[in-house]
Amino acid sequence: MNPLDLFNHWAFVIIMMVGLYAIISRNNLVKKVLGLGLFQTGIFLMYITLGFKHGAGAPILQQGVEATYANPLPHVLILTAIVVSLSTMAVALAIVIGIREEYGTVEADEVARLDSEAQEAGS
Amino acid sequence: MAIEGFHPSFVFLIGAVVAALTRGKMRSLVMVATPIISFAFLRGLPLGDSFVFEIAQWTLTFSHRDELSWLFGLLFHLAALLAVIYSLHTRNRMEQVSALVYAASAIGAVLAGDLLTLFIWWEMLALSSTFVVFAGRQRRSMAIGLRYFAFQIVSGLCLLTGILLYSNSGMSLELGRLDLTTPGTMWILLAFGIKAGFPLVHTWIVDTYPAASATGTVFLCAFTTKTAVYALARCFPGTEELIIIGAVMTCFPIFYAIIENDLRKVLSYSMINQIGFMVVGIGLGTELAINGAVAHAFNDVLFKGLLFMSMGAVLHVTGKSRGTDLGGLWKKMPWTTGLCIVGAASISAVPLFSGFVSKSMVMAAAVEQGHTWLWLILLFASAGVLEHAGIKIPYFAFFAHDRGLEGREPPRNMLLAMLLGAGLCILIGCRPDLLYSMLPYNVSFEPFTTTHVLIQIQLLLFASMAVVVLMKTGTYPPELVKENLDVDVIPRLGGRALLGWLRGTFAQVTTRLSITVLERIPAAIAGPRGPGQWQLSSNWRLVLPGLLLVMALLAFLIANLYG
Amino acid sequence: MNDSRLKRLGTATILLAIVCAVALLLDGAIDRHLDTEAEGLFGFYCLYGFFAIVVLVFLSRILRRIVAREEHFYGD
Amino acid sequence: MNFLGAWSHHLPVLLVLIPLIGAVLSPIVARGSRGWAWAFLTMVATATVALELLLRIRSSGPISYPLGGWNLPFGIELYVDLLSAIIALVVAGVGLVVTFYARTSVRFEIPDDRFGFFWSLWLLAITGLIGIVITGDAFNLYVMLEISSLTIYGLIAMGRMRDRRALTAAFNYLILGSIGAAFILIAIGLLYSETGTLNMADLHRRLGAIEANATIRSARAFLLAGLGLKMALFPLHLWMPAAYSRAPSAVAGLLAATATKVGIYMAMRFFYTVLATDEGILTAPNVLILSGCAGAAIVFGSATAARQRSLSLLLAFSSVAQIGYIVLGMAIGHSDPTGYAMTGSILHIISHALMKGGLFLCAGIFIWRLGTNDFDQLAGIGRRMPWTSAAVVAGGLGLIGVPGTAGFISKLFLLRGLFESGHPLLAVLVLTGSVLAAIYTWRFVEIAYLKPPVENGLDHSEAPLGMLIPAWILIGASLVIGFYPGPIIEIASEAASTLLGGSG
Repeated sequence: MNPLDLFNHWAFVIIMMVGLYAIISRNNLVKKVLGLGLFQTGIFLMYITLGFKHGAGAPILQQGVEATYANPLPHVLILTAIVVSLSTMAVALAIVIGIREEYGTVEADEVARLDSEAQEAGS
Repeated sequence: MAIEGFHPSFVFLIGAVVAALTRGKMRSLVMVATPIISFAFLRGLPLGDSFVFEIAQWTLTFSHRDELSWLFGLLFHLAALLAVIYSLHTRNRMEQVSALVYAASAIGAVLAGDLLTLFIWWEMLALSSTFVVFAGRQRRSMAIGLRYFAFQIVSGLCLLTGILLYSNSGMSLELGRLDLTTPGTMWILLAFGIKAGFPLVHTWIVDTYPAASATGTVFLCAFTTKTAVYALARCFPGTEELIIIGAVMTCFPIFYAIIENDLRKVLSYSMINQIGFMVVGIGLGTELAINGAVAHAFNDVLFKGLLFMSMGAVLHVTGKSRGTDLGGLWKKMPWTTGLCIVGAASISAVPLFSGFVSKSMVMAAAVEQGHTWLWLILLFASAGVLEHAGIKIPYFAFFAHDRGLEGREPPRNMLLAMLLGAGLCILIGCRPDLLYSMLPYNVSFEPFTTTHVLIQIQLLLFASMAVVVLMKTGTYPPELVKENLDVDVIPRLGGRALLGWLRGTFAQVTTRLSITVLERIPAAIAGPRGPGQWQLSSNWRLVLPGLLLVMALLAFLIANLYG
Repeated sequence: MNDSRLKRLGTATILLAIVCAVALLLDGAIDRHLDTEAEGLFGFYCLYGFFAIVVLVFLSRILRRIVAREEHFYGD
Repeated sequence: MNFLGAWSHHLPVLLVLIPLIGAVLSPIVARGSRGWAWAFLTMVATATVALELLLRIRSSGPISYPLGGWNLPFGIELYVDLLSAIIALVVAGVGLVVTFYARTSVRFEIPDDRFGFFWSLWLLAITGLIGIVITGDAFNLYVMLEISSLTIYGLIAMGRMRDRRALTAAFNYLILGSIGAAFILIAIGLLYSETGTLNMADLHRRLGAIEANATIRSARAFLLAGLGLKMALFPLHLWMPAAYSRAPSAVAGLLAATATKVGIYMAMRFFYTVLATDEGILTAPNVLILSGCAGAAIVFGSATAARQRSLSLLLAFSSVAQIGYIVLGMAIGHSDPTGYAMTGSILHIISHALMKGGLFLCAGIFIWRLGTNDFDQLAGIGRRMPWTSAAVVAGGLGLIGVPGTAGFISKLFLLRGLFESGHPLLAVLVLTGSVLAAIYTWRFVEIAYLKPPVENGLDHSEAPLGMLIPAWILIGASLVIGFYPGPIIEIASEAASTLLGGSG
């Protein structure tokens, strides 16, 4: 088997890892959210790959034409997943806006510092 | 008067709820009425099993009435009534309510017909009595209450473990004789032993009872240990190991009792010693011995209750309970003094007082079985009882040096409770057949033979003589303000050392470690921070769980692909 | 034993001593029912009661040396 | 009880539709303070349907409901068996009680102009949670999971008015929760790639027909990790204490009672029906990891709870431990032929939902009164707020597992299961957990009843009935179960045997 046959799989794993790394390494909350988006995009790629078939076309049935066509279901599923991902990003960014309003920053370490300072002042 | 169709424990529980919602005279009325009404229901319980519930695979029998459970039920009702009367003057809602729940649990436990029901009440007993301890509201009662609670909870867990192991070996959970051959029954014995104050696990008795309030101790001394004695008599009669355990229990506390200063603590040691007699009786297992053990438990509740009540009265009036602080009160508290002496005479087994017959039964059973050494040990312990409970308690509290304490008779309800207790002690002492006709076995025992009376009098007289001689010669150990270490020194000091270590060295090391792992190493990896550089976010609240999630995934991948 | 020493002892003690003596003598007068050999000794219970307390007290004194600590030893 | 008439065969879909429609309409239909009434009515209807559904399933067996007229297994199926009905009723019932409570607490914790959104999110969260429970389609389950999760992130973030750290808690939970959900999505995708179906029953059938290969095994791993996070199984629980203690108190009550339970439901559904093939997901190494994590959760969670300085945090860490019990019963459930462990696990879902829900409501009452539930402010509160404090103690006794509480019944079954299946060591852990639970319950008793009251110039009188009654309904229900456990044990053991039977 040609390793390139698994190109899509490699790609989705790499995209996911890049996303995960962004989540873990970036200090900026917006960048973390972008990382999450990247992570989810990796999964979309995986799903779409599931429906892939060599030499297949769009699943449009025509009378009397025998054609191989790709499985449409993963595409349908991933449309839903994209909507979910979109909503996730929206909620995440809304929360980041809230954090910006309350803390005046979107840097994770700044927020953590402000929290611990408030805690020390409170106790 | 006998009413059928309701479980006595639930009368107490309802009484507790009503008592919690009422105040003043109304609550007093509820408190007194509860044991009386409940007793009518106790009499109405049918012989054998009733209140049987089927829950899933288990049968819960809430009432199993036979001679043994009836006698303890009666005893606990009596004790509850006396203790309630004794505590009528207090306005301590928490103590009074939890005391009623406590009595309910003890009665429920002796009426239980299977191990699981017993366990349920066992736990209730632990909880409610802890609240009685707390209601003492003394400075030290927090730490003491926690230690007490720990013992009681461990006892409950042992019981549960035992029950589960036992039922696992396919045995029915019905309450009956258990053979000490399987791990399950050993756990159950351990659970009973903790509550009965077996040596090494006895410390909670001497730790807790002196720390509760004057009224709380009267409740405490009646129920927990006697429930355990009942459970032992029910499940482990004739278990020979108990003879040795009981013999140890009769002896070692008397040494402590002699050197102990706090008179309520002396009584607590005395309690272990008396339970020792009962445990020996149960271990001997003959009909006479069991009768003796049960009768002694009955008497012990009355006379030990009376002694605790008299010391409680002293504490109530003077605020003191230590030998070094007390003395010379007999002129100011003549009634209390007299009633205390009745209790002292009963516990010392003076003929015509209640302890005499029951203790003789246990000792006669020991002789009958040919346990001469055991008999000598019990005889030694009897002399010791006279010394610490019969002489020391009344002497140091009411006679000895007059310390010029302010004193007066305690409130009337306290005196009334003590009078009732003393009356019962003398009644049972003079008319033993009243009690002894109710015992589980029908064995004839003639206590008032000339021989028995004479030898008992000789023993008591010469023991008293020895005390007098030793006191006159100054050999008798004086009362000292000291803390006497018991076996709990090891866990207590060990626990404190552990706590200190956790707070000190351990905390330092872990703090340093976590700083290193969470901050220094990442900082070293990251190098100087700046935009666009390779770095790890310092937002560990997110990064740490994220890393853990990835690690969990890897672990599961390995486990599934290569496991 | 002179007068002042008797007074120091107190009437109660003297009474106790007299009753003890009577009880001891009764031992010989009454035919006791015996369960064990030891009981057959003359005044067995008297001696046992007396010496039990003596032994008890002496052992307690030793125990006190071992276990007695200052109050508030546990720091409470 | 058939008052739904001709609609009655649509029960499963109604269970999702009612709260969904309620949620969509709530910002429009009822502006301002009427939002609560609308939400409450919606919840009453939902809970009624859930109850009806449970009764129906008990009498006539599981219900399958194909959505949109597509034939199975191609269309999306709603599948309700006894376990789903139980969990759905727990969600709807506790949801109803907490909605009642929220009327008072929300007014205090949420800005007025957000009420409409709040109730909308609230009902959507419940829609999602119920949806997870009654769906028979794996991908639909993921969608429902995300609906509930996204709304829950939003609800937690609404705690910002009281404590701005609610925002960071929500953010962290969002990131982690999304990764966890993504793992579940990957697992579903991998299973689909091997079987070509998404219907759970069909998945089970087809997986049984093929040999387990690397793809299926990886799917299991992703599923376990993802569900572990959603269940807040130690050590993946780190998002939970912050989220639960900073969310608005009504939200905390709802989440503590239902959200993690639904996570556990998903695990039960996947482990015992979908993936219950010959090799199964509960292989020796997986069970080892799961029960190890659960055991660690019991000990670590309880020990950490005992060290907390506020009631909310204490309760949150105690939840970590209690989830440990449930997962323990579930993980070893298949090796216990008598079904006790599984029954105990299901019972504990119910009893913990009631107790912890009630406890979080009490914690919320303290916040409502004092602005905080830190222990140093709660000193002596037992005298000033006797009913609230008594509820906390009663709930705490349930967490210990004292006889007479629901916690005792479930722990008893669990312990028996552990002994029956030959895991006495784990049973010791469970008992240790009880002792630790006694310690942290003790901490509250000590602070509330034995410390002298603290003077901080605040009003310390008892809470309004609007908050007290719901808290006591939940705690009281757990006590009632403790005293009359018969019917609930029967239902739970039936559900357990259905679940265990599904693997054969």
